[in-house]
Amino acid sequence: MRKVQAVIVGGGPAGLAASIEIAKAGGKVVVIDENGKPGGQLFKQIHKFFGSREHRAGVRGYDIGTQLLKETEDLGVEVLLDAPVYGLFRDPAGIMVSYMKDGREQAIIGEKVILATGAAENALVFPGSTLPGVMGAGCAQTMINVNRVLPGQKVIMVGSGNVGLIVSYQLIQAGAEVLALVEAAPSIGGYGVHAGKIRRAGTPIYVGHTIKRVLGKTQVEKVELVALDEKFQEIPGTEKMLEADTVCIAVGLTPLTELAWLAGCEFTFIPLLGGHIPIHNEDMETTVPGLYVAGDIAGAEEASTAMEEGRLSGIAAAEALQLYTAEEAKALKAEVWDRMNALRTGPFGQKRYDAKAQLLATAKGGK
Amino acid sequence: MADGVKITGIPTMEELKATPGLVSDQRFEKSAVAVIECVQEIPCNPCEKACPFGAIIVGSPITNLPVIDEDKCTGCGVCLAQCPGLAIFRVEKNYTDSTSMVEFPFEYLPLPQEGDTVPCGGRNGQYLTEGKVLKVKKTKQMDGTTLVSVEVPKQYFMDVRTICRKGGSK
Amino acid sequence: MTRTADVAIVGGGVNGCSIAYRLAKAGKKVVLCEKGDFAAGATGSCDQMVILQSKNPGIHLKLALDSAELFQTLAQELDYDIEYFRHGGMITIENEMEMDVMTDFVAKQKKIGLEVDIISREEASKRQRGLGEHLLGCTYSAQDGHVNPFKLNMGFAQAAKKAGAELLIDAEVTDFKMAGGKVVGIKTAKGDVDAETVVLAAGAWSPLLGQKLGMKLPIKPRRGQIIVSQPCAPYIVGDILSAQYIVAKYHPETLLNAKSRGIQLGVGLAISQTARGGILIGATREFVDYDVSNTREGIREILKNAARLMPGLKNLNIIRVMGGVRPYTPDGLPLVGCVKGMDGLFMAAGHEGDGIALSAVTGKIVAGLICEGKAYTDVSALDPNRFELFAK
Amino acid sequence: MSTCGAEDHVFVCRCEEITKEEIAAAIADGATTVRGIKVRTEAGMGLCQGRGCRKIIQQMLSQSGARPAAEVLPSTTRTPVRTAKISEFINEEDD
Amino acid sequence: MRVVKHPILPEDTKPEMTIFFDGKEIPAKAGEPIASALLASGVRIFRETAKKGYPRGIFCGIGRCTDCVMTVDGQPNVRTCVTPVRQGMKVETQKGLGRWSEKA
Repeated sequence: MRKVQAVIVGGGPAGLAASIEIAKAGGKVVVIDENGKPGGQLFKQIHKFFGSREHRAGVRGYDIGTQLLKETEDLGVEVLLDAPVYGLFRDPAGIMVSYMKDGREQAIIGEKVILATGAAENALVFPGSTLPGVMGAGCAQTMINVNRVLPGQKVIMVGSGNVGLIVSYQLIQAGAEVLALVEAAPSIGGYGVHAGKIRRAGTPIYVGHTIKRVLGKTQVEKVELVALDEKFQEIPGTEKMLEADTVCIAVGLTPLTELAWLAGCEFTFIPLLGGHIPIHNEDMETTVPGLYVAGDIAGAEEASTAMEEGRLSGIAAAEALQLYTAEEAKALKAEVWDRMNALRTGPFGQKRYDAKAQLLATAKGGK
Repeated sequence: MADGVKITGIPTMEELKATPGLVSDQRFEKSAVAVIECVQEIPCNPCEKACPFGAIIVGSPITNLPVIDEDKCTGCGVCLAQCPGLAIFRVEKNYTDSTSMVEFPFEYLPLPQEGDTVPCGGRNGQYLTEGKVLKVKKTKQMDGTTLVSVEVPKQYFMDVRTICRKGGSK
Repeated sequence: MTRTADVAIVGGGVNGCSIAYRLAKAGKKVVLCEKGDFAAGATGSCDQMVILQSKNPGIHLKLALDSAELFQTLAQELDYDIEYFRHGGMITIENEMEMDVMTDFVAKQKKIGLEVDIISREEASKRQRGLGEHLLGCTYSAQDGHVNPFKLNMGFAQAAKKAGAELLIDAEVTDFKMAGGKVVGIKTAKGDVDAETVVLAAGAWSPLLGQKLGMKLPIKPRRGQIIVSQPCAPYIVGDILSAQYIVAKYHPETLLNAKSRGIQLGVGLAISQTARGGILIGATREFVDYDVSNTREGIREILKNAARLMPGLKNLNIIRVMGGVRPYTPDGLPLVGCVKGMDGLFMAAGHEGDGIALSAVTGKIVAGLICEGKAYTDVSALDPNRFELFAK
Repeated sequence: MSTCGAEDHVFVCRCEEITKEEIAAAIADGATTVRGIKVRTEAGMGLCQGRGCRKIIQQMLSQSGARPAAEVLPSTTRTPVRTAKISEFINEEDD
Repeated sequence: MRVVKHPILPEDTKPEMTIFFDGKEIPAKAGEPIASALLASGVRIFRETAKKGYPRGIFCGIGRCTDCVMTVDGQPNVRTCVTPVRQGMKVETQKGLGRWSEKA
């Protein structure tokens, strides 16, 4: 069976960034991704990223994706596409990653394995939530920006985090009408500047509201909104009915941790980062030796931090493979931490910083 | 009804005035100037690097609100297309005796033509006034973001921020 | 809080709940303690078969026949849809050696009263699409069937509750209570239960509890990996086993020289389709202590075996692989009865792959033995004291 | 044309069409784990293997007070985490 | 509906092809998932559920929820949100569990 120094599961921003670091260090690395194109969700991000200018802030997500791909190509990183990983198994030589490729089940052993599997959107249930026309915001985003198809004309967006705000904006850019954005909490979750864009486009934002039900014969036709009190209970008499054909749900992400569970990782529960997260240390290594996590699987944030975590895990894995000395690795990791800490400051970032700090403390303290 | 960017998505005049991104009333009288409507400490600093005159400072940490130096700002407008939040505008209050020029990023189709009369809207997208399109700037460097400047009655220089779209009713 | 009961039952699997139901119905005050939730052990990771043909002619088959008889009216009795279907079953025969074993097996089974015959490949193919061209034939019995293990377990549990039994979940048994050398109750995570009789129905976990009483039960955990397909339209008509399974189970000596890794893993074909549409494909039989994880090798061997016997399955998508341990005993029969030298303790464990099929009759036997001192039929072959139970 | 009826239901498990009421009934019956819900309702046993409903069920369990949210784990993760065809497994190439 | 002109993205130049939806020809773009071709033609109902016969369409868009499965070239349960179109592909509304074919 084939054996390499590092196998990375997931070719999104975190996985590609990790592969680049390992390849730079001279390591043989294979990235395995289930999609036909690498880049993960980067290619549907058509907005300019925040962050520091030195690290591609102000550049549109898909352009960052293109740059990452070019780097991996230049460095000779092997990327297996259309190759869904279906399991991890124990092996004396490392960790066996089993996947499907070309109609055949195959396996490869990585001395080090990095899981960069990302996250999935949370669902929301209400009467009519299974009607065609109700979908995840990320799903709609892929449709408009990657496949260039409008999933509907008149949209209600649920959730005011950055995903809900950005996808609303992009739906409008693609030619849809976003009739309303509703948020159950009493205030907007995402950045004000993102909210500002859709407000300028005429979309109202209803905080303290939710969808009471969706009506339709065989697909979404009407959406009833209702106001919520401070205990998130519906306030009778506040219902309003809107004629819409699409409902997009953007109520948070859950890390895709299945492979980490299979591998026997220990988990901790941090709601702010999406629920149960594999415990990992400052090198992104889990409680299973040689198994690392990076990006949303290590706590759902956004692409910028995912890339930094990817780098960190890549540098750490390279160090563990003795491709870097401890000193070299220390300096490289310090740079990444500086950037990552910067992304986790301010009123929006501080909570994530604290949550991550709690996670690291869990790793140190055992359980 | 509670107000403010966290509730409505629109910064209030008080919130704007409390930030270091808004120049003094006197400066508005002089010439064109950038108006940075960035009221939340988010990790972002492309505006700082964008300014060729060093008139915008974010510094460290990068969550600092951008500070505008009203003397250094020439009102060139280079920063507008660089802001990922599309939160910087260019305003020339005294464009004529009775009108102001407002320039804003615009990432929609169809684009207006120079000379068009367009319905102009405020931060909530609602119609405020008719405006005349002065310029439609689109360069490769701006990476898809178009800058549209409109001439509007002077009273709206701090209110007009966009062209009304389908969703914004007249 | 200390509860008192006539009978305390350890284990909320299909047999523990069946026993609870029968005892409560017979008027006993019953408290059942389950360390997790219902159907957590072998019940929750098994195939679903109530298959008679696989049973060794003798007491084994006799009990299975009796159990199958009870299954016919069980849904009605429990007032719970347990999804029991009698679709018939087949055992595939691939070679002359298997044909010899099965010919002998079938002849003996017929004598005990099972309606079973060996049919030709052509006849078998009329009943079931997708069978391998190389098969020499199949055995067929119309009496075979299957049941939904979750629903069966919950059906017994709900009926037991209705009959007055108290069923505690998340109530791990941590120790036994002793008085005068006699078992007089159990200690659990949810308090003590004082009882005249304690029934140990903890399946593969029974030996761990037995240790606390100084017992060395001959039960060993044996892992079975089972594959579940996507739900699909009805395809598998009845239940299908391979003769390989029978040979492996009753003539283990033939396996000693086996070269195939699949045979070494104890892979025997067991295919059936659930009411929801998923096709279950079993299974390995491996001694790996309590490790219930899945192995790449196990999955591949099961599927290779299945695709050889039923090439029609090749195009099917699999969505889950289950893994669970079953309680193996050296003679393939469960331990049911009192334990000599340990008054107050009653064993009902060690059904290995027959837990589901025998569950209906197990409750009846245990209730008979506890309430009346005798079962409806001679079950001396199940007497736990046939083994040396206490370490010397 | 009358409505299909879907608008009247709150489906938690989309695959097996298990409603919020059925999940609540299972919790009332004593289920304290995702697996306990599965045993009682078959939620999570369908084509997607609980990927869609798991989190909602976890939330319902913790909100009911059955267990603190941190202790409501997803049900056991099993391979394959992506569906795979039997034919893909049985290639004779032994690596 | 196709997003033909976009303020940010370049023109979509993916080659056109044809697939069949319930026997009817519909256009598709090379490499796009089946679901996207259907949405572009205004098709939103992809299947009817097994128990209640309720309509379903695309939901998660990443191959996870399996709500968008259809019968494709005779195979039921194909996740249309992640399965690319092929020229001449036959896509059918899946009723319940569909009919499973032994042939690949």
